This record gives sequence, C-alpha cells and structure tokens, in this order.
Amino acid sequence: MAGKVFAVVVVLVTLVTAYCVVTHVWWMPVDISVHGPKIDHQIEETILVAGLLFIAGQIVLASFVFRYGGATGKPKQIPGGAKPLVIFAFVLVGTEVLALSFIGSKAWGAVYFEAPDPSSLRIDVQAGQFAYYFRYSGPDGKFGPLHPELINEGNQNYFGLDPDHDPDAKDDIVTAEIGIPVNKPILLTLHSKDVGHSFYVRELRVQQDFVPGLSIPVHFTAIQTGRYEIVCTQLCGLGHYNMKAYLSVLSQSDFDDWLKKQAAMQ
Amino acid sequence: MKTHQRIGATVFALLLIVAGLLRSTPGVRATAMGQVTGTVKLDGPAPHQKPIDMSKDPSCAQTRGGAPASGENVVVGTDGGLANVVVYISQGLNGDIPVASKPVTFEQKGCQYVPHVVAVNPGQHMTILNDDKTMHNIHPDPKPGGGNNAFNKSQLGGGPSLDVTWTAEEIAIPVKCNVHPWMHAFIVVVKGPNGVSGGNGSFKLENVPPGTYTLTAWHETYGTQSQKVTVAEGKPVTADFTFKAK
Amino acid sequence: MAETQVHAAHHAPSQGFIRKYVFSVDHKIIGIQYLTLSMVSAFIGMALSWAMRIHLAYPDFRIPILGWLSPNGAPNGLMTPEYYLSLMTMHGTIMAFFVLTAAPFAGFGNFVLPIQVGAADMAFPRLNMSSFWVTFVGFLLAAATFFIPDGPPLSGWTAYAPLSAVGSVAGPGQGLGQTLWVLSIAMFCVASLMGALNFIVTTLDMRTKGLTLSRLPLSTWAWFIDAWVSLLAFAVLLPCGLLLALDRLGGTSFFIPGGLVFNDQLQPHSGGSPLLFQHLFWFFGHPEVYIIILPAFGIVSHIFPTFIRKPLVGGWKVITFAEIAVGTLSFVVWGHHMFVSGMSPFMAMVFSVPTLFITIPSVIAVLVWVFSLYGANIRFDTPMLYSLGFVSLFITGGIGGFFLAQPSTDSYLHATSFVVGHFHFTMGLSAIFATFAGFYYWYPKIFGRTMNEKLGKLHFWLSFVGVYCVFITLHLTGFAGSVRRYSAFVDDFMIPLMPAQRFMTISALLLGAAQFIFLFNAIWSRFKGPKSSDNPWGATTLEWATTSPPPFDNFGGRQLTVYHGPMEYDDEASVMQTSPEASIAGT
Amino acid sequence: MSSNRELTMSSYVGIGVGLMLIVCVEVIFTYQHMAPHTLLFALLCLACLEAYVGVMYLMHVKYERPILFWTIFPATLFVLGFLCYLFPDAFRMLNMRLMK
Amino acid sequence: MSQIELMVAGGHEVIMEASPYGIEKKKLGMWIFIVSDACTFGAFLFAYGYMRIGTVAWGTPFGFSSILNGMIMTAVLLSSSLTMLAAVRAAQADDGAAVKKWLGATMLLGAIFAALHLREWFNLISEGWRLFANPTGGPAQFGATFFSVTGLHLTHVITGVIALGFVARGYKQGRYDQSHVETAGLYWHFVDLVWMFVFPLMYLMNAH
Repeated sequence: MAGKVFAVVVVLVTLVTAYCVVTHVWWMPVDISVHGPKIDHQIEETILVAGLLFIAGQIVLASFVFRYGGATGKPKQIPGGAKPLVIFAFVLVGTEVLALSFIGSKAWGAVYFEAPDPSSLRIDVQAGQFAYYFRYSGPDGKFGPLHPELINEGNQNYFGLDPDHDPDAKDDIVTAEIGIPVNKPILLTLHSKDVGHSFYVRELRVQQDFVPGLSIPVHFTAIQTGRYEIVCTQLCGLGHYNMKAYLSVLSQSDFDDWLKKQAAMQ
Repeated sequence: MKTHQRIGATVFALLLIVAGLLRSTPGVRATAMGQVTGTVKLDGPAPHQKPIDMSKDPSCAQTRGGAPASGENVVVGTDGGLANVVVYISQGLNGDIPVASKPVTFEQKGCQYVPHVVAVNPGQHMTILNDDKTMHNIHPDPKPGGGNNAFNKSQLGGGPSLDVTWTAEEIAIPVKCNVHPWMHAFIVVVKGPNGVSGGNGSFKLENVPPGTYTLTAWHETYGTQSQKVTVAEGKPVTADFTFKAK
Repeated sequence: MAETQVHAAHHAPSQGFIRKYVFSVDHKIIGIQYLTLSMVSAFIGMALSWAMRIHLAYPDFRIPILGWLSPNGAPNGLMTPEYYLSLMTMHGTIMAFFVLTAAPFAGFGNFVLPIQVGAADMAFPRLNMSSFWVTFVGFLLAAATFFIPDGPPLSGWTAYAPLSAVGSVAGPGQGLGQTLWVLSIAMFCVASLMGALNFIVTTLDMRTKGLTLSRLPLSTWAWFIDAWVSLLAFAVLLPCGLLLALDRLGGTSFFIPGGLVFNDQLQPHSGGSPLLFQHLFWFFGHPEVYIIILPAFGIVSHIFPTFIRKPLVGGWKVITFAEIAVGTLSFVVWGHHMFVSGMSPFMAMVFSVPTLFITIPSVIAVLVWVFSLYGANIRFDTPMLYSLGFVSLFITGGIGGFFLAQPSTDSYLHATSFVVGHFHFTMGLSAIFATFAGFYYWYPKIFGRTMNEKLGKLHFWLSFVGVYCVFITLHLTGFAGSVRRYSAFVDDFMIPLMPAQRFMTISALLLGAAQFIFLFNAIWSRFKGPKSSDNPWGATTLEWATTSPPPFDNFGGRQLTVYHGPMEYDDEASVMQTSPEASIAGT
Repeated sequence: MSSNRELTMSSYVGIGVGLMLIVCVEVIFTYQHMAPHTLLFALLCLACLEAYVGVMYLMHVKYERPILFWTIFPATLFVLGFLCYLFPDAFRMLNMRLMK
Repeated sequence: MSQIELMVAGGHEVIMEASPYGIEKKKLGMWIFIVSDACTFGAFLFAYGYMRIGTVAWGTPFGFSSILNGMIMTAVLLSSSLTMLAAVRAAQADDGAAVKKWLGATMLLGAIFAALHLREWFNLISEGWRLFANPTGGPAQFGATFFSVTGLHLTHVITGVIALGFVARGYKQGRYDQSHVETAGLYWHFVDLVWMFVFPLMYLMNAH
C-alpha cells in the first residue's frame, strides 16, 4: 500500500513540476540582449536533457516501487547486473555532459571570451552600500582618476572625483540611473567602493559580481528599448534587498537628450 | 536594632531632600533667564547645490510628490540668511548645566533628513522617525574614542520610532543613510542652550542664564565663528554672524 | 601468526553520572550527544526558517517572540532587514555545520561505526570526547551571537569578505557577532578534523577479524570516505577562518583591498583580495556539501538491502567506487560557486567540466539504488520510506545541478532562489531524509525501543510532500529571477511572485509542524515505545549482532569474526556477517 | 613490524648534513640574481626534494608498509596540487586592480 | 612476518588481515594529522603566494644577516630532528637514560630555534614591521604573511617542545612506551619539514 501511494505521489510531483516548467508558470523575461539567445538556448537545452533524466528517474523509481512493493518469493537482480548501469551512466550521461559543456562553453565564450567592440560606449559603474552610480566620460572621452578618500556621498561626490585638479574629471557625468543607446555595444567597468555587490539585469541575461579592489569589464548590446531593473544579487548588508537602479535603453536621439539633461544636472 | 533603622531612614530622607534641592536649583534659576537671538548671513554667492537623483528608490519620489531635491550643504534663504548653523555657548557656562527635557525629533522625510542639522544636549533624548514608505538605516559616525557610540540601525517605513541619547559633547557627528547614500545630516552635541538657524538665517537661544559668554556658530561647510555676548536677566540680546562664501 | 587483538579490555566503564553521560569517552554516548546537539540545532534552525518565511510572505505579521528575543532586531516583533539577514546567516550556519555535518557523520558515525567494525570503541576515545565538546563550544559561540546587542552577523554562512572582514562599519552584527561566528567556525573545524582523524584510524586499524575492506558495511565505507573528505576540506577552512580572524582582529589585509570607503570613511587596509577568501572558502565549501551527502549515501545504501531483501546491484564495489569518485571530484569543482564572482572566466570553464562530470558517479549511485529495486521484495518500514524519499529528492536536486554547473546558464540563475531550492534538495533535505532513515533504523539499537511506525509514516508523508511544495516552488521562482537573500521585495519583478512566496511559507509551516510529530515520537518512544529485539529488521551487520542497546564495550568482551559481506539477504532469509553459515547472496 | 633499523645513526647524520647542504644550495641560488619565478621554481624543487628525503628517511616511510605511503601522499598532493587553481585570480588581482 | 593469512574457520576460507592495516594506530593517527596539517600549512603558503603574485612591488626586506640567522635556525632544527631520531632509537632499544638525554637535547634545540625565531621577530618589530605596517612604505602584505606563516610554524614548534616534555615525563614514569616517542618524533620531523618550505619561501624569496 505504502509503495503504491509513494509511486503515485512521486509521479504526481514529477508531472506537476514538469507541467510548471513546460508551461512557464514562472519564467524568464523576454531577452533584450544580443548574447541572450545563446544563454536561453543553453537553458532550454539543459531543461531538455536534465528534464528527461528527471522524469525518467522518478518514473522508473515510482514504477519499481509500485511493482515490487511488498513482493514475496525469491528476489532477483536486474539482468546483467550493474555493468549496463555503469555503461549507461558513462556513455549516455557522459555524452550529455560533454555535449552540454561543449555547447555551453560556446555560449559562455560568446559572452566572456570575445573582446568588446572597440567602438563600445564605455560606462563606469560603481556599487556601494546600497546604491549604484554610473559615470560617463563626457565630451573628452576620458574618465577622471578616482580618489577614494574624496568620496563624500552627502556632497554627491559618489566616485571620489577631483574636478578642481583633474581636468579629465571635469566633464565626467555621474548619474543614478544608467541610460544606454539601443543596438550599440556597451562596455561597463564594474568596481565597488566597499563590499562585494552584483550587477544583475534579468532581461539582459547579465549577472556579474563587483569585486572590491578590481575593475571588472562587462560588455553587451541591448536590442530593445525600455526601462529595466538592475538589482544586487551579492549579499552586501542590511540594504541588500533595496539596492537597485534602473537601466534605460533609449533610442540614440533620446539617449543624447538624456545625457545632455544629466550633464546639466552636474 | 530599631534605632539603627530609624537613624538610617532619617539620613536617607535628608539625603533625598538635599539631592532634590540640588536638582531643583536650575529650575529656581530659570525664572530669571535671558535670551539670545540673531541671524546668520552668507556673504557672497551661494555655491551651486547639485540636484539629487532619487531614481534609485521610486518610493522617495512618490513621498515627495515630485518635489525636486538638492544638496543641503549650503542652504541660503532669499535675503542671504544661512540655514543649518548651530549657535551655542562655547565658553562661560559654569556649574551644573541643565539638560533640555524635551526630546529633539529627527525625521526622515522624502528621503532627506529633517532637520539637516540637529543640536542636542548630552543626555537629551532624540526621537528618530521614519515618515517614508521605504526603509532607512541610521548610521551616525562619531569620532572613535570621543565618548559617543556609533551605531547602524535600520528603521522600516512607518516603523516604530527610535530613541537615542548621546553621552559626550561632539561638534558634528555625521549621519548617513546607506540605502539612500545622498542622505546625510549632522548631529551637534553641545551642553547648554543652543539654536539652529532656520531658512532665513535666524536663530534663538532660550533659557540663557545671565552672564558673559562666548557664542559660537558652526556650519558644516564654513566652520566656526565666535563672539562675546553679555546676557542680562529677562532681556533678549542680539548677536549676528556672517560667514564668507568661499 | 594472527594476532588476536582484544579491544574489549580497552577501558573500563566509568562510574558516576558526569563521567558516564557528560564527559564520557564512550563512542555511543558521544554519538547520542552529537545527535541531541544536532536535533536541538535542527529545531532552532527550523524556527529561524519559519520566522524568515513568515517575514517574506507576510511582512506585516508580528512575531512577538522575536521582539522579546531581540528588541533591537525585531522591534515589536517586526523584523528589520538586518535581523532577517542575521537569522538567515544563523540558519545556514547552524543547519550546514551543526545539523547536516554533525548528525549523519559525527552522530551516527560515532554510534554505529565502531560497532560495525567490531571494535569496543573509537581508536582514540578521549580525542573523540574532545571532538564533541569542542563542537559544543563552537555551538555555544554561535548561539551566543543571538544575545549580544548587535545580534548575529549578517554576512550569510559563506561570510564573504570584505563584508565579513572589515568589522562593524559594514553593518550591524559585523562587529562582535561576526567575530564570535569566526571563532565558532574555527572551533568546528578543529573538532571536525579530530573527528575525521578518529574515523579514519578506527576504520583502518580497529576492524575485527575477517572484516576486510571489501566486507565493510556500506555505511562504514561512506563514513570512511567522508572522513577523508572532511579531513582535507576542514584543513583548508581552518586557515581561511584564521586569516579572516587576523583581518578582523590583527589589522591585516588578506581579504580587504585598498581604497574601501564605508560611510564616507576610507578604511586603513590595502592589498588584500576578496577572491582569495572565496577560493579558500569554497575549496572547503564544495567538499562540505559532499561531506554532508556522503554519509547519506552510506546510510541509504546500508538500509536498502535490509528492506529490499537482496544485495544492491553491483555489490559493494559499484556504489563505493561511485562514492570515492564523488568525494575525489568534489575537490576540483569549487569554482562553480564563483562563475559570476569576478573569477577568471577561463577558470570558469576549467571548473565547469569536472562539475558536470561529477554527475556520472552520482547517476551511477542513483541507478544502483533505483535498479536494486528491480525484482526486490520491498518492505515499507519507515526507514525504507525515508530512503526511497531520499532517492527521489536526490534525483530532483541533482537535476538542478545541470543548470548551475554551466557558467552560461548559471550566469542567469546564480543567486536566484533556484540555487536555494537546488541545495536544499541535494544537501539539505536529502541528507535530512537519510538522517531520518538512519534515525528510525538505528533507534531500536540506540535505545532498545522501537519508534511508533504509524507516527513515523505520517511524519514521512507530510515531510515528503512538504519538501516538494516548498523547494520545487523555489526552483520555479528562480527561473523568474527571484533573488535570494532578500529580506523584502521592492523590485517590480519580485512582487508578482508574492503568491508563490505565500504558498511556500504555508507549506514550510506545515513541513515544520510535521517535525514535531517526529520529536514527539522520538521522545515518547524512548520511554513508552515497545521493547525491541536485538535485530528487529533482520539485518546482517555487526551492530545487530549485539544487544539493544549494546553493552559498554559493544560486544561484551567477545571478539567477533566476520565471514561475509554486509548484504547477505535472500527474501526472508539473511546471514549475519558473523555467522559462519554459507553465503546465500554471494557477497 | 616497522623498523627504522634499516639505516645506521651515522647514515641519518649524513642525511641531515645532506639536507643542510641543500639549504646552502638554496641560499646560493638566492644570490644568483635569477628572475623571481626561476628562483621560486628552483627553491620549490629543492624544498620538495628535502621534504621527500625527510618523509622517506627521517620519518622512515620507506621502511613502513607501502600502504602508508599510498595513504598519505596522494591525498596531500591532490589538495596542494589543486589549490594551484587559485593562482589565475592572483594574476587578475595584479592586472585588473582598481587602485594602481 | 606475514600480514595476510588464509584461515580456515567454519568450513570457509577466510582472508584475514592480522593487524588490519599493519600500522599502529597512534602512528597512523599522527600521519593522518600530518596530512591535514600539511594542507593547513599549504593553504597558508598558497595565500602567501597569492598575495605575492597579486601585489605590485612586493619589496624584499631581508638582508644577508637575516638569511644567515635563518640558516642557523635551519641547522638547529635539522639537528633537533637527528636528536629526535636518536631518542626514538634509544626508546626502541629500551634505553631509558638515553631517551631522556636525547629528548632533552631535542627540546633544547627546539627552544633555541624558538628563541632565534623570536629574536628575528623582535628585530622586525623594532624596525617597524607589523601585521599591517611596512616601515619601508611598500605594501603591508609582507608583515601579514610573514608573521602569520612563521607564527603558525612557531606555534607548532613550541607545542612540540611542550609535547616532547610530556612524552619524556610519561616515558620516565613508565606510562608511555616507545610508540609514543616514535609518534612524537613523527610530529617533530613534520615541523622540521614544514620549515624546509617556510625558509625558502618566506626568507629566501624575500632576500635582497
């Protein structure tokens, strides 16, 4: 009896889970980046491979429990013993994981091993407890050097710039929201002013931690305008859940206007 | 046995009376208190205050009803009055200086601190309120070893108020909210009467016992200025300060 | 000449309550102490998860007891974000270290392993006692953080530097709380190293006559492999903890780079690397999840043959070699926790491949369990139900591993609740289920009484369904990008997931409530349960060859001789390992 | 069973002197103005040689059952070998640092 | 003596391991401890290597006098290993007086090593080196790594000296036998061998 109930419960759980995954009850938002489809494809591929293993595993478990629960008589082993099982694991699962690592490494490489487009728009991103700030180089195309000792957030010097002494810093535009032109390669330089943070935009399929002390490059191209949330996914302290910023993907002309407005606010 | 107890009780009662008398002395003196009033002005053009972009937390803009916010390092009124200047008596107060009994309120409102500069006596209660819908953390940074303890506490939107006291005098403990990094304020812990200049630069020190004092004005950007004043019984004295814009 | 080592005269039973039950050197008492400690910890950890789940789904719900415990952290019973993170940190710490590492390995291992190898006690009984008491001090240090003004640390059980390294400037709880936490973990490291050493030497040197390695019970095998894994892994966590303590207390900058600004104040540190901390931590941290799951493998593989009445497919070899492979590979995959952490992207590939390949031995183990059921006569006593539940949970949990093992997919799913669901299935609940299986299985041996079967089954069904309700939902919301370690949801995309959050909270409350059935059953059966025979399950290994509970020296001075492997079952018939009868299953 | 009588005390003194000579060689290497990584490689090789001699002779693993060797060496070398995986990030720390 | 025998019992042929692993349990336990401690030291040294690679302009503070001091310390530690060997051999020969003598010599050499090492430390501290400070103005990581790695080693040496004291006393009182001396010896040699890595990596790599 217990065996039959167990089998039924396991099958039910399997089917419900599979249903939820297949019908996308809760699912990824639509991708807005150039590299995203590769990642989505990889996730789908993995769902296929892993999902089959999941369903097969649970169903076989359930059916054996159903069939042999409370059986009597001389027990027998599966014909062939463990050898086919081991061979199955090595060959089938081995092929699967090889395939996954091969295709997956291409998806990963497309994001991380490709050099950023030299014409990319460079934006400097600084994370701190518990906000992001962004910096555009301004007309001169050069970022002013950082002086952490000058950081004074109350005075809105979030980056520790010294425009009085550094000519490069004079026209730097610091913003609380990141605006980017659509269809243009973007190169972000992530650095943190205190602890580890993360830059996660679900729609962009980008997640990258900030490492204090390092500046980490991230590059992507957004292909759809809109306003998206950037959230922190690396535990950074009490305001972690409230650490976010907005990413506005704008048309080139909107972007130019936006940046002008931001420059006026400096 | 009984006698001992009786003597003990009498001594204790006497001590209580003496203590009570000692404690009540300021109250006796309060009948003949003076007052210092005045204005603080800024000489020269006020520096540009950057507007604050609060887009990080949409609830801030909501609570503000769209009112723009800008930095508060130098707040100058229409007639050149300099706000957020703490005026206090730096020299001349002697003996047992009374502690203001009324708690000071320190609010977080529209993702800014109200007031931007707050003056308290050591031992005076300070009530911290959060009127916003969002969470703030109150993170004052007193000088280490100065006698005041740093803390870092969050307060949920509309959450229960916090009650804080400071133990030692300290000119300007910076306070920050890390969730909204632009939020900053100063807590000035000084003994005796004090006043903070308002939007038009005017300030008022009440309950000043008669005497000659050094009156000091402190501003977060322009530093301190002092002058001598003599306060007579029941008569308001005027003292003005002018800070030079850099 | 065959030396007959008689372990029986090893040490005499101690007199007096303190020596006998508190500072006892008897491995059985120490095992019970570990189990008790982890049971207490488990209920604390569960209460913490309740508080967190309630706060997440019903942020306005007041929990008065929290307000009483910490007026600072939960004024009027409403949790502040820092207190949420503190509870989360302590939930992780207590569960990972003091429950999942302590119960299946140190708890059952201590009680059962020496008996299974036919020894009178561990190789070093006094070292064994100090293992427990050092663990206990570690536990007290961790528990003490609840009672200091700033509360427990909020940096999570992973305590990433520099959040954990710079001190109270990084947040409440990062002062004294984090210091106590580091010391607690260092204590736990030392205790685990001593324990692992003892397990290894006991398994190698204390085996009785005829008990060759090939005849070791599968649980002993798993504990033995596990002891190796923890010996090597905790040996690296210890320096990691010491360096972190130096950063906090000695002013060094191993994990703190220069130019850090907290609250507008430049920190007096320079030159450290947060990534170094992550590497050292995860070098321990990944083997740690296998330290947790390997004893579960062992317990389940040990219980299976008893209740399917035949040996496992492939005998002891296939499952054991799978375990060895898992244990070995577990040391070369730690980087998969760091795919998006700013680690060299090339290393991500290097770590990804072995991570995917660790699936193969895991799949072999699962196949062994599942296909052993073929042609079996399955008996559904509670230990077996829990073992079957373990297999199902482990399959489900393992599937999530495919997604997290690949850097490309992980870059979307990392730090979402998918990860939380995944590790709760694989190392959390799987290990807990195996622990329950072991508990119901060995309870008659430990206390001489049997647990109530009806309550046990009820406990199983509620737990099994509850686990799926909570943790599958976590997986699914993870696909929607639900970020973990958030104390409240202010993000636009997190708020639509609130119905799911409420469903999980209610399921978690029920799941937790079901555990009180277990608690009641365990305590009640201790005093009122039916007396058990020496071998109630008709099992074959040495622990069943002695009385229930076993005498002080386990076998009453007998020196046993082993003639068979541990899986001599054939339907109703079974042959004790100590019985010189002919083998019936050819092991 | 085990015994360290395979060597005489004077051979052990010889081993000790030999180890000291290796240390002297290390010191001489130090002052040859080699590139740091060459020096590191040389020093590590010599240190490993010393450790090997020490473990095999001073700690007489050579005269124990071979199983002891197989119990301790692979595990230790395995852990120490794979800890090398953290060095690529050390170079990252060197090359990608924010503050020069 | 054969370790594995074929026994006939109850009609079955049983493969028996006489002493299952052939290694006495204290000795095996010490070896297992050494494995884990080697990993602990290893992790410390790897952290040092990581710091060293990742730091610009590390700086090399040791002059030849420090290196010479280090060589003397090495020689002292190596000699103590030899005296320890002599103590083990004396214990095997059941020569109580010799055990006492050689253990005493080992402890003395260990103490000399510790004293020399502490002198080195105090020299550095008086020059201004701290866990967090570099008097030459360079990165502070040298102090942090040097003091922590050598501090860990020094702790091992001092623990070893104390442990040898206990072993010597126990042996004299007849509570301990030669296996205890041998086990203590293993620990002592291990501490010696760790120094064979610490010296080149912490001293020679930092010589100018």
